[in-house]
Amino acid sequence: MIHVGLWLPLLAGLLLFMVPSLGRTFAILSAAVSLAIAVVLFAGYGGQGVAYASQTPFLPEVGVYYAVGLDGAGLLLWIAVSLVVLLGVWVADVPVRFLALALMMQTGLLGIFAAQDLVFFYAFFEATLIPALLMLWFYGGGDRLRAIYIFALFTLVGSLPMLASIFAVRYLGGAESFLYTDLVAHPLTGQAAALAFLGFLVALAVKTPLFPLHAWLPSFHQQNHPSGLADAMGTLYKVGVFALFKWAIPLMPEGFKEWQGLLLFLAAFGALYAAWLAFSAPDWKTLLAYAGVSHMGVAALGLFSGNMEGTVGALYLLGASMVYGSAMFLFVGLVYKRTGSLDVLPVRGLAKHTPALYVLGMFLLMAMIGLPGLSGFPGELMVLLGAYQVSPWLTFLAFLAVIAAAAYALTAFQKLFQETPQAQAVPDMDSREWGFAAVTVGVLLLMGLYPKLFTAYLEPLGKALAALFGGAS
Amino acid sequence: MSIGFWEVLALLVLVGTGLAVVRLQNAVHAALALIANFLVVAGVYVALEARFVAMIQIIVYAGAIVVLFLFVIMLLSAASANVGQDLLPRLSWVAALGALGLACVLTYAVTRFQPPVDAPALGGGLPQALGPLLYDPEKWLYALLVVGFLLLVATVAAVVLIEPERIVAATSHPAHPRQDQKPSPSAGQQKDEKAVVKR
Amino acid sequence: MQETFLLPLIIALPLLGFVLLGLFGKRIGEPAAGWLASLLVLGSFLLGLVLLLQGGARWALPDWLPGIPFSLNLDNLSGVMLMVVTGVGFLIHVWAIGYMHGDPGYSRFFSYFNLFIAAMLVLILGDSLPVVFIGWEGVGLASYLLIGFWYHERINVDSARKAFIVNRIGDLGFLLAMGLLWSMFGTLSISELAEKVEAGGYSFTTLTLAGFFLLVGAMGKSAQVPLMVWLPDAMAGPTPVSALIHAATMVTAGVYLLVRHAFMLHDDAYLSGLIVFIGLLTAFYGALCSLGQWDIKRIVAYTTLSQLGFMFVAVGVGAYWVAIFHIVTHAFFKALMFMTSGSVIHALGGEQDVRKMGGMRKYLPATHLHGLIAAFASGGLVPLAGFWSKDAILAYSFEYGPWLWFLMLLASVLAALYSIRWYVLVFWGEYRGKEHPHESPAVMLWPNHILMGGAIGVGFMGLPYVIDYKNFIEPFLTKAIGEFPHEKLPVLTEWVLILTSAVVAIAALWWGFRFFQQRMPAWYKRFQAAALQGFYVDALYNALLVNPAKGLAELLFGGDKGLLAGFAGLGSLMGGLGSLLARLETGALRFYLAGLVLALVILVGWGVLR
Amino acid sequence: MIWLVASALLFSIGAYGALTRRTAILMFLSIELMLNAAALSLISFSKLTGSLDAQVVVLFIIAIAAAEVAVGLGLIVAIFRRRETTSVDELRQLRG
Repeated sequence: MIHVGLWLPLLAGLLLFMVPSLGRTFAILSAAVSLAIAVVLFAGYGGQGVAYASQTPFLPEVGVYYAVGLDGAGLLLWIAVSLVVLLGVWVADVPVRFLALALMMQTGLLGIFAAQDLVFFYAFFEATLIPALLMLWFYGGGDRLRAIYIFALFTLVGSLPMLASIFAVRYLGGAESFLYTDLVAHPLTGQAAALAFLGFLVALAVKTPLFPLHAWLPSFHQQNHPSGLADAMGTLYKVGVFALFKWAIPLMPEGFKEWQGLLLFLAAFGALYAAWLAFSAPDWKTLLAYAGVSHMGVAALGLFSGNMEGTVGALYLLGASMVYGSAMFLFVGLVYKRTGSLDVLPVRGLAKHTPALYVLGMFLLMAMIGLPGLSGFPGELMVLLGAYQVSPWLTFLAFLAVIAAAAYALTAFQKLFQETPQAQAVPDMDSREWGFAAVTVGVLLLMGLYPKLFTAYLEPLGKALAALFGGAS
Repeated sequence: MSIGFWEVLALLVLVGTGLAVVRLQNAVHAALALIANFLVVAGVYVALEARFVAMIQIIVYAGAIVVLFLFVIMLLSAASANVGQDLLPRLSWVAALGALGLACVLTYAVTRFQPPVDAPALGGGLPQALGPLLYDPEKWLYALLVVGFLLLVATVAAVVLIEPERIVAATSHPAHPRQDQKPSPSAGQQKDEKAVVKR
Repeated sequence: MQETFLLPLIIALPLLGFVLLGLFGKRIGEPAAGWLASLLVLGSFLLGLVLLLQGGARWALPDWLPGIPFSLNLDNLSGVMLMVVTGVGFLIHVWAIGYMHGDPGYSRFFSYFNLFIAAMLVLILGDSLPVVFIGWEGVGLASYLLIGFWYHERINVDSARKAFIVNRIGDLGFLLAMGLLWSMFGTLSISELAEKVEAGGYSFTTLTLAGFFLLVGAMGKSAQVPLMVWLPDAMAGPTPVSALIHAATMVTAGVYLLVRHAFMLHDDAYLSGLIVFIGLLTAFYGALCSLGQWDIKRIVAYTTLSQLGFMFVAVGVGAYWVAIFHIVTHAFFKALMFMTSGSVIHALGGEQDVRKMGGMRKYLPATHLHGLIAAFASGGLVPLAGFWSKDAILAYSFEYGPWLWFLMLLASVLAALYSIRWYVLVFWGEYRGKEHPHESPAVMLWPNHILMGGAIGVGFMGLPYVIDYKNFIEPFLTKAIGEFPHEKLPVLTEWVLILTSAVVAIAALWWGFRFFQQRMPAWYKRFQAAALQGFYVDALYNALLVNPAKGLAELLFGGDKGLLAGFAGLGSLMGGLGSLLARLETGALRFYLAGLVLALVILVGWGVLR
Repeated sequence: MIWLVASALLFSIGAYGALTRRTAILMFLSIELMLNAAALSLISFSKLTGSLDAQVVVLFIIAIAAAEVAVGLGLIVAIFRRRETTSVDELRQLRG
């Protein structure tokens, strides 16, 4: 089941790429089946440990196994990815080959969450880059070459130290293979751990993205296709927090301890910094890019707290932000379809013509700025509870972003929807967009009002992580 | 080994002819100075119990190689050292400094060499002494063969370099004559080349 | 106390209204949408009343988040608030059916209104702080939506945004309080916190800090100095919104929150002193500003500020039940005051400037009666509701310190003055406008009749002990808030205080009644000009906080581009190094040879000299 | 020992010539001088250490020098035919 779920999108994507006449329906079908498999996997999860584990020797001489499996965090993110891909291929107005690329990227993302072997994790982590680059390359905006250059530079340069660290972890740690279980049993210690952790950190901070390695993100989003599908996929690709949680910290707890203070500061400062300057963002994609940086700063703050609450909050916030962040990009794509521009500044007053779109936007916006009752809040709250135990001042710093978020989000929203309506009428949501809206709002509410659905599975993971540092909670 | 009159004289002549090689403006004179240098070196070889090598030095180096040089100089009418434009005029300073530095470093290096006190005699470096070494499979036989082969290759290479067109024409396969080309394009090219030479 | 799913149902009813009206509002149509919304609120009211009479209720969903239950608690304190919110809320809903008549966003309005009630109920009933926070931000959202209800006009949406952002400052305080309490006690359930605080074994100063964070939250929501700037601007919303949210219910949430956490405050002299100080400042600031306004709704908004200051003082001096008592009476008379204003605005076709009103007692007799009672209750005339609650605050202030009593007496003189100014400018003199005023329809009059009854009558459930030895509300509330022993004033002192405040109120009302009918003297005009601008606090904030923050945002944005350029520069640094090295590749053979020789010198030299 | 010094001096002189000579032929001559200096040092070492192997190596050096000269002069002639110059400064095609 898990193998089907993992590889189906890639196969469907390749098929669709070669036979574009299969059309959007095929992509939707594939994404829907993926989501169904995800839900079945979730429903069958026992609540403890790694489920659906399977392992086949791949290069047994060097200790590489094709090993996959899902724990609570992996499941949550697996579902989030499947859902967002379905929403994306459902609503985004893009060429069919674009959809195919999105499907291929889905496999890479799912693989990142499911991999139980470090080499396979790395392979998925890097392979996902290819469709992302291709989307930007084929369908990006006018200045895309520069964006590609920056994106590739950051990600590739960041990845190389991680590759070095991967080998360091295995060989210096003395594990028999690259399997997660093996590696965890032989954590790295001492100075080597600090250096190896730094190697992981560089790669993962780029993908978190953590200040100051977030700099590639705005140009990436600005230049991507205005439909928002590529941006949504890019949002899903922000797996740094997950990878830090799953690999970097458990394999090198001592290394993490070495950097913890700096990391906490960077995360908190980045959260405020990005939220603050999002206020000056000239267009919606830049704004959302910075909003994403800010949220991931909060999530990273939770993870770096190294206790149960912070970890649960970070993972939950990560999953939630994948949904609302991606949905927000897709929503902006819908706006672009109507206005032909993504600039924040001119007053458009869309609400008069598109009341339904207005309400959807309000929903997404409120979810994004962490309104309680919607998906962003439970994660933020848990992060707060965790981080406050470690550093009240940094928590204060990071959560100043709560104010800044309200400022940038509502200001931009006001220009787009409120004030004097523009003269020419634009159509309100059609039935396809209604479908997107209904599912999105439903999921946001579910995640906001009944977080127990997922946090119950995240809690043991958080406790295990806290136990690494002797935390009882 | 004492440093007597002849040693000093040989040293002076060596350095003097060496400087002549690198400084004389007429290439023919420089080549002749090189011959002189080589002959002195051959004499030194004899003094150093390397008589066979001295012979070879005279025959091959002074006799064949430098004569070849002279031949080419005269063939190309390139006796003057001052051809073209000196694009790197400041390089002569660097060269002087570099040579001086090299001389200091190398001299320092060789004077620190401590020879073994009881070095065995070399038997005058006669062919009788060298032959067994040269043809001993345990020693230098294979190297000798390789060098021989190298000489062959070099000979062929020299020929190919100097007469490329004719060789290419000769080796083109008789079963597949080139029909798409005009008669003897290589000949025409050759003519061009000759014209160039004449001009 | 019973475990019952009916408790979440109380919240679910208005929430259902929000969903139904939001999705199908246009189809439900005009009067039906309003009645549906009103009846759902009434349903909540009745359900809540039943549960309250049965002695309260609890409901919880354990481990909603790890270690945090989703728990609701209906005790006497939340019960009283529930009655006020749903009761007064129902009346305002009904009144709004008339007021919002013909508005294109009619059903949207009631949908938001129901959302507000639902969120407010979550706030009140929540027992776990995150649940309270859901309601806390939920009412903020509803307030934002309703202030900006007529979103085509920029001033409205700007005000809405301002309200939301300023409230978020308070929310940050709330969040930090949760973080601190969690790290101290490992629980966020209010009832468990109360037990743990009683049990002791923690740093007292840390608890003070937690209380301070809560206070910041309360200050944001209850518009206390220095976070009061959003409330006057919030009057950009429709009048029912001002009546319900920005007078009767939401703005009192901060007071409610503090009373809920009385166990943290009551023996913390620093924190209590701070609360008293903030309350006093707000009471005076609101009262003075109110005296300078010309917009009828802003007059009332500033009176609300002043009354909220009274409530804070009550909390600060430890009179928790009095604070709630004042919330109840204030809900009635201030809602009445707003709705009377609304009726006048309605009668004059949207005119809000009191300089174009006057003489309304002839045109709108019923509304005039409402206004009279509202002004008297607000001004503290014996024996209307406002008098009793304010008198209780004064009495407790006297216990705290006679100087505080004196200042509060001064504040209540101002309260009497602004109430009577509002009344005189609207209802007395000659009509100064051009519209043809018409009395409101029955659907708007009847809610006001009921509220008027409340403004007269509710005070009697909290009479001072010298009159009614065991009044109703004090023991009822203290059961939930907690019994905090305090010395009762001697009977004589109590009587003197009552009589003094009664006489002072009557005198102030009479003097104001005469004064505001004359031409204003010059000193008053100067004062009025400053008060009209809210004593320039807004301008000050803009200059000190808002504009620098915006500027910094611009600066940071530019800086971030520089950051990227820096990273790109790192790349081109390597490129530059490459092209520098490429220049070595001259193609000149002798140049290469020179390099060879130099390398030889260096390598051999290194080899022999080593 | 003096011959070692002589070989060092000759080698340096050859290097100087290789750098300063601008025609390919003379540059080549200088290189021959350097090669010869190396051979001289080998012979000296042979004498000092009493090993005949060095003399054998010198024979190889001479053989290889002959091969090198054959190819090198061939190259020079070929280049001269195409470019009509033996100046190395004008041969700058060897750059990327």
